[in-house]
Amino acid sequence: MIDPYYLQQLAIGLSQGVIYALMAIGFTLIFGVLNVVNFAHGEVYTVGAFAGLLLITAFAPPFLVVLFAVLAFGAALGFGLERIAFKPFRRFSDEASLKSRAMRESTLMSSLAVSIVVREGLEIGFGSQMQTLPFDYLINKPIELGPVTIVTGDVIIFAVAAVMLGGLQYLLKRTRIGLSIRAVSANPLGAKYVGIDTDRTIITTFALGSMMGAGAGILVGLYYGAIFPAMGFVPGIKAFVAMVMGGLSSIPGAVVCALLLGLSEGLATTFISSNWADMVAYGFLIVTLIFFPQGLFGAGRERV
Amino acid sequence: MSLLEIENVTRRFGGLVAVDGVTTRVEAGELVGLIGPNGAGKTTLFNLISGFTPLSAGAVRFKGEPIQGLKPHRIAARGMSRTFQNLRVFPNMSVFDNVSVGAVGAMGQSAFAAVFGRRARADAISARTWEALERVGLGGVAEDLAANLSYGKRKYLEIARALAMKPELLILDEPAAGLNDSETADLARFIRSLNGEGLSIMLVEHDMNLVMGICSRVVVLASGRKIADAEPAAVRADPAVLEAYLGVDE
Amino acid sequence: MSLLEIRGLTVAMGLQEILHGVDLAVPERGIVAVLGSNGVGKTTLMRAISGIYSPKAGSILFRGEDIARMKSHEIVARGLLQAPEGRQIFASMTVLENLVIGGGRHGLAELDRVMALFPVLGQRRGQMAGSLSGGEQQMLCIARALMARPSILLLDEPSLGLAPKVVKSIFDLLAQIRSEGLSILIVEQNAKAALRIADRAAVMEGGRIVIEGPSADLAGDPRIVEAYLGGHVH
Amino acid sequence: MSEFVRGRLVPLLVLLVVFALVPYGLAKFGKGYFFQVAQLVLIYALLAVSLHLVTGAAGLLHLGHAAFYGVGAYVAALLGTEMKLGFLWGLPAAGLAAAALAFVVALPTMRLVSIYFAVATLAIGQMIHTVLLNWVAVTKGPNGVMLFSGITLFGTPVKSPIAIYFLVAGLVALSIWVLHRLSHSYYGNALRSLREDDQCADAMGVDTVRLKIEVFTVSAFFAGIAGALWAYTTGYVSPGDFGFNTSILVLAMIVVGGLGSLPGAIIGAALLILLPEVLRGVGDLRNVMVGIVMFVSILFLPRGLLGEVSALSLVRRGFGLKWGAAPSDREVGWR
Amino acid sequence: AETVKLGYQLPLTGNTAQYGQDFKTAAEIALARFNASGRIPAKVEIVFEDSRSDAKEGVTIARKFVDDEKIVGVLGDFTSGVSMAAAQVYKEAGMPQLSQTASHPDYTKISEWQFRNITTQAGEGPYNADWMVAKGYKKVAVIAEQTDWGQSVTKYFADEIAAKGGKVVLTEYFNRGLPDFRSLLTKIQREKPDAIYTGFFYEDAANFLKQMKQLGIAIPVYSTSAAHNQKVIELAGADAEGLSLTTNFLPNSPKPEVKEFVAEWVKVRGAEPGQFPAQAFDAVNIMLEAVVKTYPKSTRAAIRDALAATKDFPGVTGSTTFGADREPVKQLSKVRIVGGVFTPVAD
Ligand SMILES: Nc1ncnc2c1ncn2[C@@H]1O[C@H](COP(=O)(O)OP(=O)(O)OP(=O)(O)O)[C@@H](O)[C@H]1O
Ligand SMILES: Nc1ncnc2c1ncn2[C@@H]1O[C@H](COP(=O)(O)OP(=O)(O)OP(=O)(O)O)[C@@H](O)[C@H]1O
Ligand SMILES: [Mg+2]
Ligand SMILES: [Mg+2]
Repeated sequence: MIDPYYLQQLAIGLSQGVIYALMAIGFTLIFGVLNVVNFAHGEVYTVGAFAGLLLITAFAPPFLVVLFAVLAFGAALGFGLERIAFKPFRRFSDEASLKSRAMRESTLMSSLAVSIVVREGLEIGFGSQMQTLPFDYLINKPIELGPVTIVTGDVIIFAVAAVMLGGLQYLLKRTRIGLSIRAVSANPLGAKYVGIDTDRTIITTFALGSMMGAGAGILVGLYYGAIFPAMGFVPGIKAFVAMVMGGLSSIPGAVVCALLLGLSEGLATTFISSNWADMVAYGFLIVTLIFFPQGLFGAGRERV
Repeated sequence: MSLLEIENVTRRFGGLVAVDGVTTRVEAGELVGLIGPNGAGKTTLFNLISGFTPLSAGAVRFKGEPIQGLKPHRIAARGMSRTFQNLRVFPNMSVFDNVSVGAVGAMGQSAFAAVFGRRARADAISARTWEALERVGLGGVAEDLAANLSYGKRKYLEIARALAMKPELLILDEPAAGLNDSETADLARFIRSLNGEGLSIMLVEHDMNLVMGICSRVVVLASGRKIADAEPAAVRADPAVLEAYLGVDE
Repeated sequence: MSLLEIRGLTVAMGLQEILHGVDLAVPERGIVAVLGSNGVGKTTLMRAISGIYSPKAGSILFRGEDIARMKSHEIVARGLLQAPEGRQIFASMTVLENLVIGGGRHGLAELDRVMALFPVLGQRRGQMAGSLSGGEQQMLCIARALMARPSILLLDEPSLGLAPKVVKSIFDLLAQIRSEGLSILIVEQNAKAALRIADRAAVMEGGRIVIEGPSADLAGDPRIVEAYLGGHVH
Repeated sequence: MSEFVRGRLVPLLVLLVVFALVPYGLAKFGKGYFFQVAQLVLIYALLAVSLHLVTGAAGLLHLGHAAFYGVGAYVAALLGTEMKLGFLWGLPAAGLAAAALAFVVALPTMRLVSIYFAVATLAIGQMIHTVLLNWVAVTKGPNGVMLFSGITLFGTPVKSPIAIYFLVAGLVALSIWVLHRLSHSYYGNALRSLREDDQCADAMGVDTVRLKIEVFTVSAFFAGIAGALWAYTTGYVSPGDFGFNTSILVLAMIVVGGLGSLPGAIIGAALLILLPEVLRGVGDLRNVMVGIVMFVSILFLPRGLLGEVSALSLVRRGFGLKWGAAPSDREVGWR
Repeated sequence: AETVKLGYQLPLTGNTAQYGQDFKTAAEIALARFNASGRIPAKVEIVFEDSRSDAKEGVTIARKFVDDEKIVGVLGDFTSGVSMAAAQVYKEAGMPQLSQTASHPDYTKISEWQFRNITTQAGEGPYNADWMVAKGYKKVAVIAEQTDWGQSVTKYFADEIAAKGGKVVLTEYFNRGLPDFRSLLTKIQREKPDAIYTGFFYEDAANFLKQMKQLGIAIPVYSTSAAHNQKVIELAGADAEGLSLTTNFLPNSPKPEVKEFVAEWVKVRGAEPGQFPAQAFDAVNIMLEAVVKTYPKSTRAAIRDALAATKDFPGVTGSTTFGADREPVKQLSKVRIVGGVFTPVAD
């Protein structure tokens, strides 16, 4: 029999991983369609949490209402974000621009700029401290599974992540809109020639991805009972890492890697020390990339 | 000793045998054509020779030395340069800079030399670049961004870049694609003049006028196998080639 | 009335004007070929028709409706499909997925017919499109356009990279689908073959149409023979 | 005339500002503040230009540059405090240590391409930062290192602000000159080919992996130099200054200035250091304003304030002079 | 008469802005009270500059303050890192600097111009250790945030507890803002310590305590004055119950100066102040006192000397005296969260 101590640590590592996964799903979806890193995804997560907070303090609706309202809000947020930070850069359709690094990284910077404005704005509006939440909304009631203790939030977040992943896989593999998303991601110009409304597809993807990001924000906010303007930063980076480790285009891959990342951090705390956990997680990433230069589930480079 | 010897070269992709035990060679000064139906394995064979795809089996020797397993840039440094079927110019660089990369690749330029080096080296690279540019007639657009060139000019740009390396063997993958008949005729003259200066050339082409008109020998692939290797006239008459590739004679 | 009628089309990239008032018409069930040497603006014209570039001036009437400033997907929805230069296939998706996407709302209705035209694609249906050979990709590109049951097909250098046998079968195919009611606008470097199947042809130079007329006339025009047919009539 | 204006005058003006106007202002107003800001601009300009080499020219998105800056700062500070080695030792040692570390981490990771490379550098940066923060025995961990000994050149202490400023400006100018030679030369062309299409560059005989390792190392060297300058001008280094945010700040500088453009990197550094200072007046909103200015500049000039193409032609005309071996009317080329 | 100017560098934006904003409010309360009192025939003005807890901004601000000849003394910064980077400038220029929070052991060693108004862990650590040993807790686990402050938390505590025959069974650091302490908690639990000594700020404290409850771990937790903030109770609710800590600020103390400060603070913020605002409030007042003592000859050097001579200054955090090393000597008291309030306790 394994020492329950290790079981408990595994469970904690996994629950950490599920949180990263929740964030990574939306992040990967958005990266997929435009092939640019959306630096503002962390802020969508944060704003989602703050929207939930405002809703709770103002109307105190039931939990599910909060969740769905935040999802809807997230979708709207994604729409706005795409319009402001990404769409303007698609006005250049000549080849030099399409293949230019400068143009690609400028989109990255526009999302960074938006994220700065949003985060600083939140700090001015709410202060940078953690916000207090009504305790009955928190999803952290302990559940004992034999020697292992988890909390309600672990179950909820796991369920939500599973539903998101399943739903998204179905959407991408089985539906027309999913096929369009993949087509735009593979070749945006080609997509125009086959009659895909690329703008709408991109906006839909942003709305979907941001919806998931905002949902993740409020869930994790309620899980830890901690909502503050900088909360999106760490999960944002971890989601980015998980996505790349998984091979960019594969959402299940990103999820698996997010779990691995969470686990490796948990194990690092167990066997080494909490402050070295990052070292282990990033070391793990580097080793993975040395052996799988295209991520664990990535496609190879195109042929010459 | 031949310039390039290809021996029993095979390449498999999963279950598909893209190149299947091909043996042939290119003599110094020769102009060899490589033809075959779409998907016959021509580009794959070029990738095998130039080091982009590892061999499943067989051997490739260049100037008598085995080159399989070498990185593309090592092979290029030995004097073999190539163009690509899907044009691959450097879009956000000027035409001049594009071509200079070939010269730099061949002549080498270290970080140290770039900072403290003498002017002579840069001048030599510059001269070589101009020479290649003038050779293909792109001198006038040297400062334009490559992305703004039309398709045809890009083809010449690729050739210029390869020429700037001063190769001994030039490998051209469908150089005439996208050119009209009179442009193709110009290209044919151009390739022949290159060959006349002693450059060995191997080219893939679907334009039979070009291939039959300038090649001294034609190799035919079909489904990865070599089905003919002879003078143009003989290939043109080969029933197997007619069947697999040419269809009814034009 | 012509199915597709282009009037005074002017296209500019940034400050540089590339097309200067192009007029061209494609009749119902007609094949029109556009010839011209490299860089005269043929592809630009094709892109403008498909809504990739938005023109600076002029109009493009399709069945009498001006599509010049429409989005590309609206244009495709009207049955105007293109097999573009550079192929623009979805490299990281399988051959079959490429065709499904090409089918649009028709889905896979046309699959059998298209597969019959390009049997290679049938053998490679599960392969990533990006790993196909150049010619196979070109076939996929044309096949993808056909999947959507176009009423007018725009082909930008369809014979590029194809073996002579396949080129021949493609031109045969064009003649055949025209007889089924399709119109075709084709840009082609293989002027001989293009003039053989086209009803009318136009020659572009420097962003303008300089000669336009029945293809038979053009095939005999000494200027054309000199410039595009390699200097001698076969 | 116009050629002269475009080519010679601009760099001359910049040098004039750096070496004459700013010191003059300092002497005249006696303000340490302007001088401090100018010094900061210089250090960040060096950081930005060294990142330009990797990310702008060679096109490798580098998200961990600040870590090498940190390594340089720590090496200089630790040598100064623990080994009592002065500035003249600390400066090159900082560069070399950062370069050596970059070389070691580059060996296994430089085969990576595009975003995989980016995330690997992110990880490397974070790992180095973690080590700086937690390896208490060597780096003193979160306590940071205090460097009491000021700058001493050949036994003479350099104490006055103006002297320190001239020293920093001189070193930065020299470093940027080296980076300029690397990026504006045929070597630079090879780097750019790597960015445009590494496989094709390979076919042209360019050893892409070696080139990547080389520029990564060189860039880290100059980041290390910048670190040493920071350590010596501040007197105290702590891990917080070398985190992900600093890497992103430097990246923002080169993108806003014009990715691929060396003068752009300098402009970007000046902008993003000066802007928050200029905006001090608007109070708490100032960082929101920085974000907005950044966004607007990117929106209207997505290729940056001074885009690569115009920067290249400016530099080429300016420093390139005539191309000896080329026909005399040709002006294109590098020297 | 001419106004006397003071500088205050502090993080007003960025992710430590909550602390800087608290300091600013405290300083404004102190200043308003002072200017209303008319103790000198001139107004005092404080120039606030935002450093974002960023060393390069901190140094720039320091230069700016030094340039302004009217500024005769500087308060801040928040973190030791920024305070110390700026201190180099103040040292060169001869500007008295009084930080309300910089706790790095070397901070005051930089030069005779650096002062601080925070009890260093050299005092607080042993005090806590003695307290715990007296309660019979001999096996102790220590965790602290990975900052210079956290380092000194563990160091001084461990030294004393070892001297008193106790034992530290586990020492571990974490990064400030760690969202999930459960791995760490499980690890602590495995060591079965009698008590846990913690070096964290109130937000980490709240998370730590909540997650401890979730895991059903019931081990007494001791902490420092940094966790003394109403927010702990707000954020952790009932889970904060039982947290013991040392402080030198008791908001419900009957002393008039405390009452006045708390009342003013509640007016502005709507809640009771914690330890840090109180420290800032005192720091500003100590500085103002130095201005009074030196007026009208309030030069930087005079202010420095006046600061150094501060003796038994009656602040809200108790009486303050600067030793020869420019460190404050302060009285600590013990409090525990009982029934949702910080309650002074004897043991
Ligand atoms: N990476 C790969 N994975 C799977 N199959 C591949 C791969 N590369 C090539 N093939 C297959 O190998 C065959 C040979 O391809 P190749 O590109 O060599 O043909 P080719 O003779 O150049 O044809 P074309 O004249 O059309 O360019 C093709 O059928 C292609 O689909
Ligand atoms: N983005 C652009 N900026 C500036 N000029 C451009 C741009 N795109 C194309 N051009 C120019 O427009 C002209 C027409 O290009 P286009 O691609 O339409 O030619 P084409 O007739 O299709 O030639 P080809 O036969 O080579 O395909 C060319 O001279 C090209 O250099
Ligand atoms: Mg091929
Ligand atoms: Mg074209």
